[in-house]
Amino acid sequence: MKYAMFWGCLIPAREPNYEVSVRKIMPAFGVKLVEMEGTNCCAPFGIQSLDYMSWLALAARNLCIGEEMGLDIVTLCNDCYESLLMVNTMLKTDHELKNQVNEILAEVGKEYKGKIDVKNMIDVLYDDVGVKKVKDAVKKPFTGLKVATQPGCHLTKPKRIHFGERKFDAFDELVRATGAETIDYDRRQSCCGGPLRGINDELARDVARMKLISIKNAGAECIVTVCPFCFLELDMSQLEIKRHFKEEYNLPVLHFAELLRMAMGMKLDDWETKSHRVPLNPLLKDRLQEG
Amino acid sequence: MKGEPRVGVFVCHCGVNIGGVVKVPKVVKYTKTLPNVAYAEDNLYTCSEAGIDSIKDAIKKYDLNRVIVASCTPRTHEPLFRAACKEAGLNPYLFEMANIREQCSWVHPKEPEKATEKAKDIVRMAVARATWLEPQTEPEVKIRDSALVIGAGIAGMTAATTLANQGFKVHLIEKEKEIGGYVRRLYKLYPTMEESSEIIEPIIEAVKKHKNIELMTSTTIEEVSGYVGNFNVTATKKDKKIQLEVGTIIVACGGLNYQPPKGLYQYGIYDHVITQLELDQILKEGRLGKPERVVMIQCVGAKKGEIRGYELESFPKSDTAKLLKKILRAKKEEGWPYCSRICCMNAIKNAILIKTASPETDVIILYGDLRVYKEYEDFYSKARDLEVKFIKILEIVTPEVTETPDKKLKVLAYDMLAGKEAEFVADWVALSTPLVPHKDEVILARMLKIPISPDGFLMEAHLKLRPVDTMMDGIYLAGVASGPKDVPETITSAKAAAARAAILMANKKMKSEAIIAVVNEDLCKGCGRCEEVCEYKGIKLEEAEGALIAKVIEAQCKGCGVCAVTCPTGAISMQHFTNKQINVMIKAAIGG
Amino acid sequence: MTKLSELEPKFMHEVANTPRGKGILACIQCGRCSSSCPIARLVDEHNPRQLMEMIILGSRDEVLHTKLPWYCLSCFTCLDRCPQGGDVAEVMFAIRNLAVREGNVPDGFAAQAGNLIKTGRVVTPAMMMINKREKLGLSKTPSTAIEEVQKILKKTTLDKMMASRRTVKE
Amino acid sequence: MEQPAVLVIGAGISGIQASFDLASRGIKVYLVEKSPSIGGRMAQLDKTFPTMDCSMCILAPKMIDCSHHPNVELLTYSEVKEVKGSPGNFTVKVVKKPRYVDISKCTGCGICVDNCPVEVTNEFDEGLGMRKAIYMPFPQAVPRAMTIDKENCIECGLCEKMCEAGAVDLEQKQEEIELKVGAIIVATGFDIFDPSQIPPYGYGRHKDVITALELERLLCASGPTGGHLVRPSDGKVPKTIAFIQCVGSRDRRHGNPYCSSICCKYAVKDAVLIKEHDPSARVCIFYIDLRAFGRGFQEFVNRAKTEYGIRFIRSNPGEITYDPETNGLSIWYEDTVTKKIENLKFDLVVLSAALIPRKDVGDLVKVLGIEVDPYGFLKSSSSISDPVDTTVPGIFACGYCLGPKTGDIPDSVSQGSAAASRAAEVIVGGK
Repeated sequence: MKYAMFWGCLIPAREPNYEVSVRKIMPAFGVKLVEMEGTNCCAPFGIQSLDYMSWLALAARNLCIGEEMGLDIVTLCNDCYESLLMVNTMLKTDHELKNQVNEILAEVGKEYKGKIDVKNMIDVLYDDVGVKKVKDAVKKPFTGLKVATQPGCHLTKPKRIHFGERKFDAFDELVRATGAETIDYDRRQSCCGGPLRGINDELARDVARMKLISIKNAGAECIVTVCPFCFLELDMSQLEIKRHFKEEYNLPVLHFAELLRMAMGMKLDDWETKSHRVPLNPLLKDRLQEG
Repeated sequence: MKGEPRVGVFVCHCGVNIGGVVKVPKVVKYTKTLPNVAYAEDNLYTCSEAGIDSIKDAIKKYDLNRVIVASCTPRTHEPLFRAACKEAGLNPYLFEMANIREQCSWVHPKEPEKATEKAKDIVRMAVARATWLEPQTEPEVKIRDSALVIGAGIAGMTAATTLANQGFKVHLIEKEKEIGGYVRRLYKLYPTMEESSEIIEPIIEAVKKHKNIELMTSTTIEEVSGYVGNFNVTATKKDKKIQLEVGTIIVACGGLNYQPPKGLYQYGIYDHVITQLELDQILKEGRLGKPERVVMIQCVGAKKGEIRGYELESFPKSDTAKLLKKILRAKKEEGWPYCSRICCMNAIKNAILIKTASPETDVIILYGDLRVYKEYEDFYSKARDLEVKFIKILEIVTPEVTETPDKKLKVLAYDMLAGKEAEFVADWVALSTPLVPHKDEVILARMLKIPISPDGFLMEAHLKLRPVDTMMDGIYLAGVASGPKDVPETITSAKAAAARAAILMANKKMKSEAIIAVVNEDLCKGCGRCEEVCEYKGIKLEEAEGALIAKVIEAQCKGCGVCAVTCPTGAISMQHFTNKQINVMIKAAIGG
Repeated sequence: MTKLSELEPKFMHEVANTPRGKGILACIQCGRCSSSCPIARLVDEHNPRQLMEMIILGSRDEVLHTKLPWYCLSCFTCLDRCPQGGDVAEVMFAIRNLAVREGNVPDGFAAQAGNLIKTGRVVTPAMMMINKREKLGLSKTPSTAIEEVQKILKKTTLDKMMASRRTVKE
Repeated sequence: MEQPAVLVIGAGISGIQASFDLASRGIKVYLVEKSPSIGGRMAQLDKTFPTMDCSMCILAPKMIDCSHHPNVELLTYSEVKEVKGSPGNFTVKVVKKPRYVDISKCTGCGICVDNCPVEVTNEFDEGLGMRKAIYMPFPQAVPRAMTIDKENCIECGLCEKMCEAGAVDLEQKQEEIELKVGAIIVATGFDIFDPSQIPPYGYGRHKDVITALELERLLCASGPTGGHLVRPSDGKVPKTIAFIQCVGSRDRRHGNPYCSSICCKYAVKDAVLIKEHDPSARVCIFYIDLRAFGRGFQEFVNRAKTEYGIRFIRSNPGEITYDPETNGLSIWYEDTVTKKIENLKFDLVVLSAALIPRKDVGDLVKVLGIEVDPYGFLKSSSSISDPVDTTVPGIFACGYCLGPKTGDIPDSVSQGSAAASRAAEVIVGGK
């Protein structure tokens, strides 16, 4: 199974630990990630709000690179996934729109044909690899660990494009495959507040707080995310909330790749543990490299 | 009735309804001490098959010749228990119900002890009366297999064709010259937007051609007498008298579209303020052209006296003072207390017709509650897809319509959801008015002796389970006569009325209640006071051996007892409700 | 009291015909979107249902020239919760695109656009992160075709739109 | 030629009315009912709007009249397997599922139930109450006989031993009988939308979020709690109760774009009932459009507001969150008057869930060869002029299997009589 790896901009710029974990677990499942050269911004929520055609053109350009490589594109970040998937779906179905976009892409000598699919790491692990294989790869299961899953809005919504509730349950199944217990909490389907970072930080923090309250009420011990925005938001805002609202949640936030990596017996390096603002130990003490 | 009275008493828990308040076992224990009581028991639900079987077994085992069930109302359950007594070989009129639910447990939920005592009193009275009950035989009535259908609108015609198809002779009488009624004048019908002619012309053809249907147009009914199975109807067609003898009657007189009074929203003052029916006719004749904006106002003529509490309750204080002036005005408006269920759909139908004819026209519907029920939600979505604007206004603040200098209409309304008062300049203002009872419904009701319900339409026997029957056996209601309905509901109720009428006519005979007046001819002076007061003309003076004696027409008498009370010499008594029986009950009540 | 002159009756039509705005026609004003929107709970001005109502009513000026459309964080909760398929989030994007054409762009979004035009991406790594990646043996950050992005954005006139930006009326 | 009979499938109030009207006019009726007793959904209700009649009090007499009528042959716990032929002569194969109890002998005394060791949830109580493996769905069941639910029965034989009437027969086999009928009337009713498909409402996650039918069972005197309204989670009496309307109805996303027509009515009725049970309770109804269109219903709503002080809030709530300290639920909604997002605490939340087609309507439709409309309900040949005819001549339908075309009980009853008319036309008129 070979995929064109679209890292996006946030993971390389802010969360190398996510990239390291992904690179470590994928070979075990026979997944080969081929680097994509000369990609551009996937035009996430901010750019979509400015102009419709710019969004379609920028996203389509990345799709053309994938088509040239002849590989399906895999993304980790929900925003990239949402933008590329929606544009891919729209251009495949709406020929008149495809011609308009190709007219713009002609400026840079590219043409969108609609030959490939866009997948998220969760699609790869759930559909292509299969939960059974993931379960077999687990050496040290997290029995008893109460996990609140946060697949993220752009991975699961709008439901009409992302096959409805299936995505939520798929991610839960994958997390359960590592032995942990998934907790169903009230605001599982609502947003972490991430996209407002840089636009209105207090608001982003308050939205995150609503989610954290709900997770705490449901009795979860930690949060597992897919999207780097959710990771950053839920992790960083717990410190800001402690400062502003004097409320302690200490819910450690983990990328699913990190959770799976630890379940497969590997230990997190020291710099990776430090890049989590909410301390991972004492909850995951035996899974971390000492010192 | 030979032999000592042996009374069986069955006291019911009715689950919690009685048992939750009245100590039923105590009542049973007390009942056993009463005179003539041979057997007494209690059960959870006497109306269930278990209860029925225990009554039948007890009658045989204890050789009971009187049965009392102390439970709920005779209105729903007396026929059931009488049938049980009959199946056990006991005359059904040797049965008596003691209502310890509606008249006891339900009204005294807070005082169980007193309620239990009262239940004992009620049972004691019933036992006292039971000892004086006598067997009765129910008179049998012959039913003619012909029917009269009043009104040849879509309801009347459907009922007539349905009955005719089943081989019954039908006399279809229509007041107007033309048949087809209200629906025939309409342009298109929702939800399928079929032309009204596509629906109604085939039925009109069927009525005109059907050999079993005798159609009489421009005929009005003068008088209806007789009783179930033998109604004699006199009608006049252009001063020609017609006599008919029919077995059953179906009332399908339909309803009227409410004409708002002059001045309401300037109706009758500006000619571009019209009702939805008038708009429908304008669309039918294509006279609307391409207006710039049409505003429709819902619930015109509906009673807004009751201020919708919720709207005022949490209302921003700043606006309330300004709005109160309007609210008080709304309170004065008279109006119909019911929701006429078809006006929302009618407004949307007209809006869609306007938008398909001229998409540029801006159509705005001001509504309080949009009651687009059943599967018509798609129709509502279709209107929104055509960019019809639905704006929820605060109903208690009725919109104001004024004329602008350039002869257009200005509508001022408070848009509750945007929280602003908005003003629209419109070429036409359409008022959605309800369906209201026919003026001559009252006359028909008095003629047929069927009651009218508070909202002015004819009253059905039971709102839930007998929606097309009436209190009078043999008379049924079809269509809007018993309340606003849309076309599919009207057709369904017409077919239902036909089915109910067909039962009597198919059986050709029917047993009627035995509770009727009886004249003791020795005491009757022939004064005729009874004949005067009888509403149902069930008693008449007749020559008998040279003297005038009152004579009861058994099938026509409804057992109301007016004649018995009026009779100066006490010659008339009511079967099953003799003075003796009632006096004994009273003594038992006071005796304690 | 809103005079008719302040209302633009054709506004609903205009929004319905923008690429992502068709959902406005399905709205029945039930209120499910505004009561599930995480932002509406914290910011009183932001009320998706009332925004849709204003579009239907026609208050074009109030919608396109204020901060109203810019609170949404496109989490699509409203879109999934809308019983009539009213795609509220899509309509939000439609209004924002219309607002941008009218020159109404808040600073945060303009900064992202500026970054995109300059570096071809919205988030660019700090120097300190590039060195850290080196130390960890990770590849330098992925290569970006900056000229091609600029050519595309010139064609879609995004750069001109950003230039003609006016500050937003509070 | 002897007059052909009519087959009525489904013995809810609509099927009972159709059978009673046909039988009373001398036409033989075979009434087939899948569950052990006739009565249908109406038997599960406590009171009916707007007259507040107790549902069973007006239904029981009709059930007994219908089943005791000489022209009605009751086939309960049976299903229609195969239908062939044309209007005037259909041959129908009906499978009588084994009850393992001989109806003629069983007196319904209940000794077997007391001794049966197996206890399972009772579907009739919507899973809120329990029943034994040998059971009678409700006290007023017609026919008044027990049924053994073989899946849960451990065949200990206690019931057989204890039964004085010798009615238990564990070797009873499935019977197949063939009927000759002239017309068929389908009256199979509806199912309730499963609100767990809307996760933010927390149905299934929080025990105090219940559907309206579950509330009916709680309020009903023969219900699991004997008519006392208590919270399923901790058994306490709820002080604040909320109704949420249009859950699954008017919902394109869940495939039910129609309005189920009765939820506003039964919500107001239940609210009034709760206030009668406990006047100090605070009841709120969250609605979009209050569809009070039935006979006498607008007056009922006005009374609910003025006399009973029930609060109507014009907003469809977004989500329900659980507060562990107070074990209470808070409903997040927008108060469309003040335009603010508010949340109110409630002890009990009732979801007025949509009415959807029966799960197994698919195979009946295949057997009869009739078509369904886009929502999955039976399609009328013409929704205006022949509302009770299906697309196959000679086969008619009434009640909520026709979907939202049927409103409330009076509509079901009228359609029952109308279907009887149409069937009679085929039998008598030969049309």
